[in-house]
Amino acid sequence: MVTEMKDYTPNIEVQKENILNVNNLEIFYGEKRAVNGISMDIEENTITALIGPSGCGKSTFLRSINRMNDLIPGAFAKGEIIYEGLNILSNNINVGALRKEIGMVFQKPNPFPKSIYENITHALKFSGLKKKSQLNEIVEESLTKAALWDEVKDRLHESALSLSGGQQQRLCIARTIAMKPTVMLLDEPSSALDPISNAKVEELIVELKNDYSIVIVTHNMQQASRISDKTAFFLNGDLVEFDQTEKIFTNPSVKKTEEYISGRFG
Amino acid sequence: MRSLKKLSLFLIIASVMVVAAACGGGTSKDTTGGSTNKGTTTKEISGQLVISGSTALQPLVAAAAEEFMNKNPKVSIQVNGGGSGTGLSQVSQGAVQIGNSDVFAEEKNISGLVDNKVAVVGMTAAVNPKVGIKDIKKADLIKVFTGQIKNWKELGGADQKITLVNRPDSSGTRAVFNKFALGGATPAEGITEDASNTVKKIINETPGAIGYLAFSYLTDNTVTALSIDGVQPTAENVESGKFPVWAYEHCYTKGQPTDLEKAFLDYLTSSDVQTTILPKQGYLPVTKMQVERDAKGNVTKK
Amino acid sequence: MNAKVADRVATGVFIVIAFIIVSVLIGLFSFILYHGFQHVSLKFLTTPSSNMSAGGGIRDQLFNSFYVLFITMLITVPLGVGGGVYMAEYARPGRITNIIRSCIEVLASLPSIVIGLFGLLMFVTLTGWGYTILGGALALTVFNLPVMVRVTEDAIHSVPRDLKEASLALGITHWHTIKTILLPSAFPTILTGGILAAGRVFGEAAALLFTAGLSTPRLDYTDWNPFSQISPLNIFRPAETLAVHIWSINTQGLIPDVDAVSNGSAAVLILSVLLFNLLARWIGSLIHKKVTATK
Amino acid sequence: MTYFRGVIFFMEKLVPAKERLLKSQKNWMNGEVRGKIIVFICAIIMISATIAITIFLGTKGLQSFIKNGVSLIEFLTGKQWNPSDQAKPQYGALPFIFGSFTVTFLAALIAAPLGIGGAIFMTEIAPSWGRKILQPVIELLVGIPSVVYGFIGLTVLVPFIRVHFGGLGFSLLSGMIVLSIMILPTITTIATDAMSSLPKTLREGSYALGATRWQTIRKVLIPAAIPSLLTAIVLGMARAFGEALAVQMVIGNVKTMPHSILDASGTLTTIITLNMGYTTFGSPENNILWSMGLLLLIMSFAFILLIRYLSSRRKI
Repeated sequence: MVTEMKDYTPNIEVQKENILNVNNLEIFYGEKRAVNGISMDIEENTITALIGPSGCGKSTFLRSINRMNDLIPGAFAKGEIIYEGLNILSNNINVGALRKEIGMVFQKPNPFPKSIYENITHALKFSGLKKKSQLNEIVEESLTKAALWDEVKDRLHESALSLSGGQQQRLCIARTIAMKPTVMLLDEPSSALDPISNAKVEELIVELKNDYSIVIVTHNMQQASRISDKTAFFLNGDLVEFDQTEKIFTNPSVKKTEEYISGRFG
Repeated sequence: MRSLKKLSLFLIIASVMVVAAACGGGTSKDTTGGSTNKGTTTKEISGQLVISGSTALQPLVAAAAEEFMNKNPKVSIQVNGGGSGTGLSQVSQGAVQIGNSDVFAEEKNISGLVDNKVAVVGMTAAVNPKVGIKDIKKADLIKVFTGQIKNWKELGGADQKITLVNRPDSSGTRAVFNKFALGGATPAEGITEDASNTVKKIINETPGAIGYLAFSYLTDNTVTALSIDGVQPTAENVESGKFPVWAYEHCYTKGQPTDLEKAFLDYLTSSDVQTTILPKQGYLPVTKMQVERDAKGNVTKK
Repeated sequence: MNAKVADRVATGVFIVIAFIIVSVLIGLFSFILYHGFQHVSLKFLTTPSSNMSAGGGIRDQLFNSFYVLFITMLITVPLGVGGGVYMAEYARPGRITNIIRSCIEVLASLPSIVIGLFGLLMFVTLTGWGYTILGGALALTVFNLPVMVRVTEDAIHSVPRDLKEASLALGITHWHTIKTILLPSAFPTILTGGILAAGRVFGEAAALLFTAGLSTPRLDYTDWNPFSQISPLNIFRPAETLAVHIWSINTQGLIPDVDAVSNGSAAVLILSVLLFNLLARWIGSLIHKKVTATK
Repeated sequence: MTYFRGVIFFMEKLVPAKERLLKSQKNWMNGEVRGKIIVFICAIIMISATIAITIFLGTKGLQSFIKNGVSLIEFLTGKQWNPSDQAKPQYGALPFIFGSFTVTFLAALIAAPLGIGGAIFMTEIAPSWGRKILQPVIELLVGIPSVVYGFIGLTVLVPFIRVHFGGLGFSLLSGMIVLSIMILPTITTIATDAMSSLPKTLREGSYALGATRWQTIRKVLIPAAIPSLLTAIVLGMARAFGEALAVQMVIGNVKTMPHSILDASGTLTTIITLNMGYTTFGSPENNILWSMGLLLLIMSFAFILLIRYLSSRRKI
């Protein structure tokens, strides 16, 4: 395991490749435009934080990356998000396959009302993985990566709903890890948790950076500055500023960003 | 996962049933026609018979069918209700083999059916016991039912307002009663109930109520059966033709009855049924009638 | 001060209303059970009914009631759940959805006698089946289906949206999500609703009068071949159910013990409905526990 | 990390993006489309059932006007009903139409306050234990077969009314009481749903202003829920309008217009059940019964339209 990440300092020296290219992305809810033509590149093995006041379009943007907006009647997107050379907004994308590679963890822990074990294996089985030994391996591996294994290894077949909120959220992360995605989208993953669980989840996210590209939406400015490498500030559907986290929090180039970060509005 | 399998299983079963339904409907009819035609001279009768129609006649035919099936174990007879009109319609459409009816098919403007009279049902006016009248003149009966007499005291009974209990317009019982007890007069408006037991209950519970019932419902004293013009409503008086309010119960077939139908109809008119099951249910044996009546209501001595 | 008095009075009125509703039910139940229980015995339940003599039971009618219900549910449940899934998950707001929803509402509010008439025309006359269990079950399906659809739709809507999103976000397809996440989570609610609907089907008479008929052929309970004429399992035989039996003996029955039999039947019917209710609650909570806790 | 990669399932990643991520024929096979088709068929069945019923009843019900030459005006406004008269049949169904409407409205008049009151009791007065008691009570009331209602009406209610109110006992009043009990569960259930789906903030806001519970209910909650409550009443009325067996036993089924609530009356449904069995298919007196069935169907549609109108108002 990589350990030099522990000190929470963004590693900026290494040149990283872009995993996602967002070009002129617009998202509409019916008549209303929620995201106004944004363009940004998301690097691999990086934590990208999206910040901004409520309703600024950051969650909408996040959900468009794995097409979760498809669920909302009347929502549609223009522009492109390029992943592996393909525009994932296009109609001929197999959304199921896409979501396996671009996983998502939600604000509220949402484990299935099944056992802990089944929570992890459910999607694997659907993907055609049936062998018990392989499933067992992946369950242990992903729970270990989600720092949950020690807490639950003796009760894998108990209901996931018997876990605490923080444990549930880590289970949800484990569930996503088990699919071995390339990108993980986190939608305020720790905002519904108590401070201790929050700390654990944050620690976990930083850990995960080594294997995945992470995009995280957060309301918590400290969190963004603590864990992210790059930060994007959204306002009223516009991408106001996108830069290294250090720069955004110490020396933003746009005035609005500074005002928001210093807590003048939001 | 499992629930989906169940779901699809259900769907399959449902569709199989629909298919089976289509086939089943067809085959069952075939066996009826085929087997009955074949078994010409052999004593053993087999096959299936579907009967529907008059709810009043249903218990009798059902009881007889039960006996008949006991004697001929290979025969299966289904007796359904539905009402005389349904029975007549279904037999003329060929949906059933025998249609039971309280009325002549001619009265319902249906022709082409063969009439088999299996029983006679006598009926008379019945009043609430507290009315205190046991005999009524036909003329008075008409006045009561047409609303010209409104209180029982006019006829020497208790001081009670008269409440009429009618049958529905299309009821055979009503038609017979109007024709032979009321001389064709149209009764005034009153409570209308179709069911004999309900009518009986209403007459029993409502002070001053009068209605009409078949003899089979007049076995106890919860209601008082009226004599008309001094003639008591008894089986003997109907048989001799003295008591005019009665009707045939018909079993109609489409065309001449087939062997099985004939065997069953013969059984219905055999002394077995006519002297045992019939009287138990309050019907009068058709075989003992000394008078005959045709569809137009003309009565002739036998 | 006045407002407070009014508040007290209103509260009193509402309590009285609740009291009236409860006492109506208690009154009805005790009336039926008091009059009926004197006649309910094992013999009553296991003797075939009689057309003319006293002492008949309700064996066939009881069996028919359950069998008709069973066949009805066999048809209704998959169709209703499927329809409910469609309405909850696939239906997009628009004209077709509007039409379907109107159809469900119309079906739900159809008088049972109209359904009976339709059944008579369609399943009795047109198909040439005559009075059959299947015809009765199909007619009952017509009025049970909208209930089942509504129950399923509500049940699926009450499953937290999060669960669906979680499943979809893992790359699981919509249909598989419905199968493995939504339906299992909604199952207790669907089951409870289904059993309650079954109670209504169980007591239905008007629609069955015209479709399943008023008679039952001689049955041989040892004959399990569903195509045999005398088998109780044959779905192409007429069948008088308990509710229809109550109606028919009360209207035309010649047996001397009409009151006894009909009161007894009514008591059995009510008890069955009560049983359905308790069962619905019990199984519902049991499954709820089982689903949320360990499997 | 190493064995993680070893799992064949994850080898998928080595396949080019185009083959992994683009839709292919396989999607058609994986049940997604099949599932959608299955449930859509279920929905289609409901449409076809409705259409079939409408067509069947429509063709049957219109025959008396087309084939038998009955005048629609006479059917809807005539007061003389005598379809089996051979010489001069009369087809005035107004008394039954009037009877159906009257008994339905009267039943709603009793059942609506009781049902809504019960709903408020369950949601506002005693949300914890009130619901626990009333909910099963309501569900059990649904389960009592209409035949049983009718019979209790006939044995208990009719004599009671005759003795205490006069008249025959067979009356609009009896019909209305029996029906109101029968539709009570419908109204209560829907009204309860309506009340409990009101946002909590409404109550809290009102209580915060110092309003009493009754003021909150009357001034805030009922006005907010009124379209849904009306829907509940209309659905109850739809059920009352179509009820046959129970009403038939207690209402008297006369062919004349009732003049008081204690008069016997007739309804569309009772005339159908009374006469259907006696008439032969295709005869004018049978066809006119189907016309009445069609009228019941049209009323169902009308009730639905009314509910539609009410729920469209709810959104405003």
